[in-house]
Amino acid sequence: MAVTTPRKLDAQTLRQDFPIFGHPIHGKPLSYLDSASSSQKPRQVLDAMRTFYETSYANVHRGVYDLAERATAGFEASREKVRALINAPSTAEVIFTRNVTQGLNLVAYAWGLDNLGPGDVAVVTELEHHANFVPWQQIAKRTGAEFRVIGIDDAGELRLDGLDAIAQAGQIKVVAANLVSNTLGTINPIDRLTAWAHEQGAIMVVDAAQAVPHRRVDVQALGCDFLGFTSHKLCGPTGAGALYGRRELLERMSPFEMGGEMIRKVSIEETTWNDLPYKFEAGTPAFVEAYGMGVAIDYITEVGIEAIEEYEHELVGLVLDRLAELPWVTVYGPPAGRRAGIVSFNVDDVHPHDVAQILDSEGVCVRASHHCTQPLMRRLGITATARASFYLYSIPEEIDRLIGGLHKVRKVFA
Amino acid sequence: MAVTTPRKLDAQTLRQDFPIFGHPIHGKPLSYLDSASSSQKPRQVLDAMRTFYETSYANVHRGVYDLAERATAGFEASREKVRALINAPSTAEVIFTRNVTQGLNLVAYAWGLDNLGPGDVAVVTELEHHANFVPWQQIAKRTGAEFRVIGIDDAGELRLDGLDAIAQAGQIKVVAANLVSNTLGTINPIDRLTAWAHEQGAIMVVDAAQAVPHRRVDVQALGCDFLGFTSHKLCGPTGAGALYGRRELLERMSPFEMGGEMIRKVSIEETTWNDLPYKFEAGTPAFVEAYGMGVAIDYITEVGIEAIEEYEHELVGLVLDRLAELPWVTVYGPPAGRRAGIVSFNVDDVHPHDVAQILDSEGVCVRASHHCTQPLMRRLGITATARASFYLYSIPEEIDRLIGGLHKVRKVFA
Amino acid sequence: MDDQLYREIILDHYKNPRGHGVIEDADAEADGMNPLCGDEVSIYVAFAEDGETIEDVKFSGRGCAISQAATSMLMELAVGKTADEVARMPRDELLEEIGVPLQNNPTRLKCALLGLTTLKVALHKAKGTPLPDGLAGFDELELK
Amino acid sequence: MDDQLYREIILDHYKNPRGHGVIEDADAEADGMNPLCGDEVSIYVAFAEDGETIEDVKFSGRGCAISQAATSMLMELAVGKTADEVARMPRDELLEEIGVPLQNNPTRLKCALLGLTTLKVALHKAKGTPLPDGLAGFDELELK
Ligand SMILES: Cc1ncc(COP(=O)(O)O)c(C=O)c1O
Ligand SMILES: Cc1ncc(COP(=O)(O)O)c(C=O)c1O
Repeated sequence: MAVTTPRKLDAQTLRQDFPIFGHPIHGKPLSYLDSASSSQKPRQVLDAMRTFYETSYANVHRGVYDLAERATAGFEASREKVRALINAPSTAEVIFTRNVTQGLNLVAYAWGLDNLGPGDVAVVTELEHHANFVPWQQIAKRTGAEFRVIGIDDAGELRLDGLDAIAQAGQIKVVAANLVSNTLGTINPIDRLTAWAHEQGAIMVVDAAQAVPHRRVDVQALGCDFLGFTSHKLCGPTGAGALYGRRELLERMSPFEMGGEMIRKVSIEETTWNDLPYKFEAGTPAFVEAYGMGVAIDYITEVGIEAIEEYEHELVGLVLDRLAELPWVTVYGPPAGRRAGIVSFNVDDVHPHDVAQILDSEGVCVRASHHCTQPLMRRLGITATARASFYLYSIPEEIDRLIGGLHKVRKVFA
Repeated sequence: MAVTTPRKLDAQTLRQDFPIFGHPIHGKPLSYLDSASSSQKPRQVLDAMRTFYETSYANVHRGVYDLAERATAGFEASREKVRALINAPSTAEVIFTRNVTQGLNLVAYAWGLDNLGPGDVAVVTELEHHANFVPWQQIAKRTGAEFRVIGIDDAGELRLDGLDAIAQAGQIKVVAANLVSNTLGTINPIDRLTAWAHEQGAIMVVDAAQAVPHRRVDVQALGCDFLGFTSHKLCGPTGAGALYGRRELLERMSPFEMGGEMIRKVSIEETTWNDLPYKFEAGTPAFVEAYGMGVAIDYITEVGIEAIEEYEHELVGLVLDRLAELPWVTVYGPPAGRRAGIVSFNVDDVHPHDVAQILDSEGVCVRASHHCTQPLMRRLGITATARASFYLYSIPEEIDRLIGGLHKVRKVFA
Repeated sequence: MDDQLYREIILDHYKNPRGHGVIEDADAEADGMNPLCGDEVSIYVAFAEDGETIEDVKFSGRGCAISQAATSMLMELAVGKTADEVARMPRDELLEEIGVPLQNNPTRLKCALLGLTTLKVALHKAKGTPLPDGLAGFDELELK
Repeated sequence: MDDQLYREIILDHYKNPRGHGVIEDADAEADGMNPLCGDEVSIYVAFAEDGETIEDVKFSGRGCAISQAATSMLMELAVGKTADEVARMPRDELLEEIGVPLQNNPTRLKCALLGLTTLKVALHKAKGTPLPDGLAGFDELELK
């Protein structure tokens, strides 16, 4: 796999790895500012997956023949890449999932159904994506546990001074938080939340969907118990994701989905479970996708995770400066110094749908939505925002076109 | 999409659509006799997925801009293809899943947790794949329900005369069966099981993983309540599958996985669910895979589902005849007239692993395993079999090479 | 595309919505929501003495230009019609009235149809008639 | 490849397994299973008077040629060694003894190592020493 740039990130060159930028939108160059929703894919990933299907395809595991062994080797090599990326102690602690949503549901069901009950409390944050909010809310309800939410201040940052009050609600059993907010770009103090969770005897579940593709994430340094992310935001294919779980917990847990591969021995009377991580991978995995995710990990690693973080930091500073010049634009969330490459904003008197629609006519793709964070929207007193977000192929010209497009929005709705 | 053969199936020509057959194994032509485990993929599917990634990629739903609308349109068009393939009344009843295992777990959890309890009975068959066995066994255990198994006769066919005794065990609430056994190729009388299930007031859950790719399946004709299948056995990519569910049931059920897309409104106090089918699709779906599955459906439809069934029926007759000439081979399961294109067998005094290994050296891929049917293995008094299985690209020459390889097995172990 | 979408008439209805408001003690009433963006609309209907003819209809809530303009136009369309006529009004009738090309834009189509869907739900509930297929699911979900 | 795999010595051990049988009242004992095919093996150990040296070791169960031959060879390797030596025996030592190329064949590697893994579990359990990393999970799962 040949990635074009080694040291400092050169987005103009990297961009050429992404075929989609060769295709104009409404006759305009594509300005793709929706990477927080899903990233584009480099040729390297698409090529590798195609080659896998064309030369090494067979169902993984249980296959004695060479083709099946090669498929299995590709799949398992990807597991090691995930392990290395997030510095998990062992591949036994790396579970392939469909997306981060499935990983978080796995924890909520397989850990939550057996470990939550009346008197217990599940805690999430007001910044959570629904994927790390609704499962805890609903499993708490099913098991009779309490559900509490850590609030935010007006800059969109967690109010850790509210933790003591939350601890009064009962026995805190789980704290679930994202590392980076997908709506505001807030970078959350997971280390401090983890310390607090562990003081309470609770487990710490981290949604790193917006973090792993963009910054160094180390599960051992964080000290968390579970951490999930999703392939399609990381230059990888749809249909894949990964969940890290601490071995002691995974071993003690019931499985989640059940079927082939995750069993050791099935009889009419009872069933015993396979070793980790297979105990949590039921049925034929999305193994070509998991393999593709591994190739994507190679790609971003070769570009350099730190280089990506630094570059996106530059871009977000730039866009915040430019937006600050528009008095009719409201920006939500923390200052550039404390946020990832994500900016939510609104244009006075114009609905974000209309903003996104008019930007689209200029080839500029932004998301207009509640971004699956309705509790946060309510806290901000709005129902939706327009959101621009960056990745390693984003270029300053796209920000120019965004700003130009916003002027057009303003003109249409004058 | 151009499929080469329209009327009667011409496997030699179709085979050229599948790039993998251009790659020899150990210098021998690839004889791929493991399609029941997973099928190979035609160029048409691989091309279409690649084009999707290169020209129309963005996260589906919630996107106002053109790229997202195109991605959504591709994804939703695939839902309609699934609907038409299995003749579901409405696309609202077609849920995309990761694989059939996930679909069956969805039913076991989302229907089972709320509808099973002490005094109730979940019934499966002795022919089930673990994917339609273990979830029911375990959810029954979790809810205090009974778990019963419909036995088979020595030909590997269901003993419907045992149903009355099973009905004594309590209130039958769910009957789960596969349409075609992945180990023996038995074609089960789903219509009769469904009638019995409904007489008992139970729902009927059908695992059609081995049926939908190979024969006409019509959920309305079957009358079943749920039916699932998996893309990777149907010329489609890994990471996708579909579950049909009857609307009245889906509407009354709690959701399974929770997160983005499946909600209507989330607040700290409560959450309401999106319309069908989205209520059951949490997070970013494997939408490129779902799209690829749609292209695969186009492919097999153009080949002709009936033509596929007929052709595989010829092949299975041929291989059974050839195996019958080998007195040191034991074949399991029903006669050719009552089985799909799947044959499990064993060679006297040789373990199936060793059979598969030696066949591999001849480029012949068969599966050696319990095929995720351990209860069936125990019933047959064995731990594993070698299994040959066919698809639309299988050719009689592969059967010749299988038989040649078996003679070699015999020689090595003489 | 936006130039066709954001025609003068759409912007006019958006800025000056007809029938914006609340009817106290309405004969029919429903809340609708666009799960894509969280926008909500409430619709209120007052029948004439015959209990069939829509005498007054109003909406409240905020949303994008398309949803607001479409709902505003719908208010004008619905007044004077019978409940039955509106409950059976094909969506294309409204779309033609709006006159913007949404065929490649299913997301915005949902915006455009939010008002109509909510109005139909309100009428079916008031009349106790079963919700037709496309509206099933709105039943419990949409109504408080 | 099969020609290397199914060498004479493998077939000989398969057809005439050494140490096949059961030790009643064994000092150490464990059952192992290959989840890939459902094959099971049971291993029994009798210590010498010092309670450390393996005086006798036997196995029962059926399986493929690789697993049976490897376990049979292991029986010969283990006799006379101390429990500690065997518990720390690197898997490569056994693989060299078997002498078949399995590096591209992790599935069959599991077959080849089934006996060794089970023997190690038996010894660790008997001695009460914690199972090393690669064997964790076998603990409750493998032992009845
Ligand atoms: C009958 C049957 N059910 C279920 C499955 C599981 O399919 P998947 O692994 O794609 O979920 C299979 C295939 O392995 C099967 O043959
Ligand atoms: C913070 C966060 N969590 C969870 C998700 C859900 O990811 P997926 O849909 O891939 O499961 C997303 C993205 O949508 C996200 O940004």
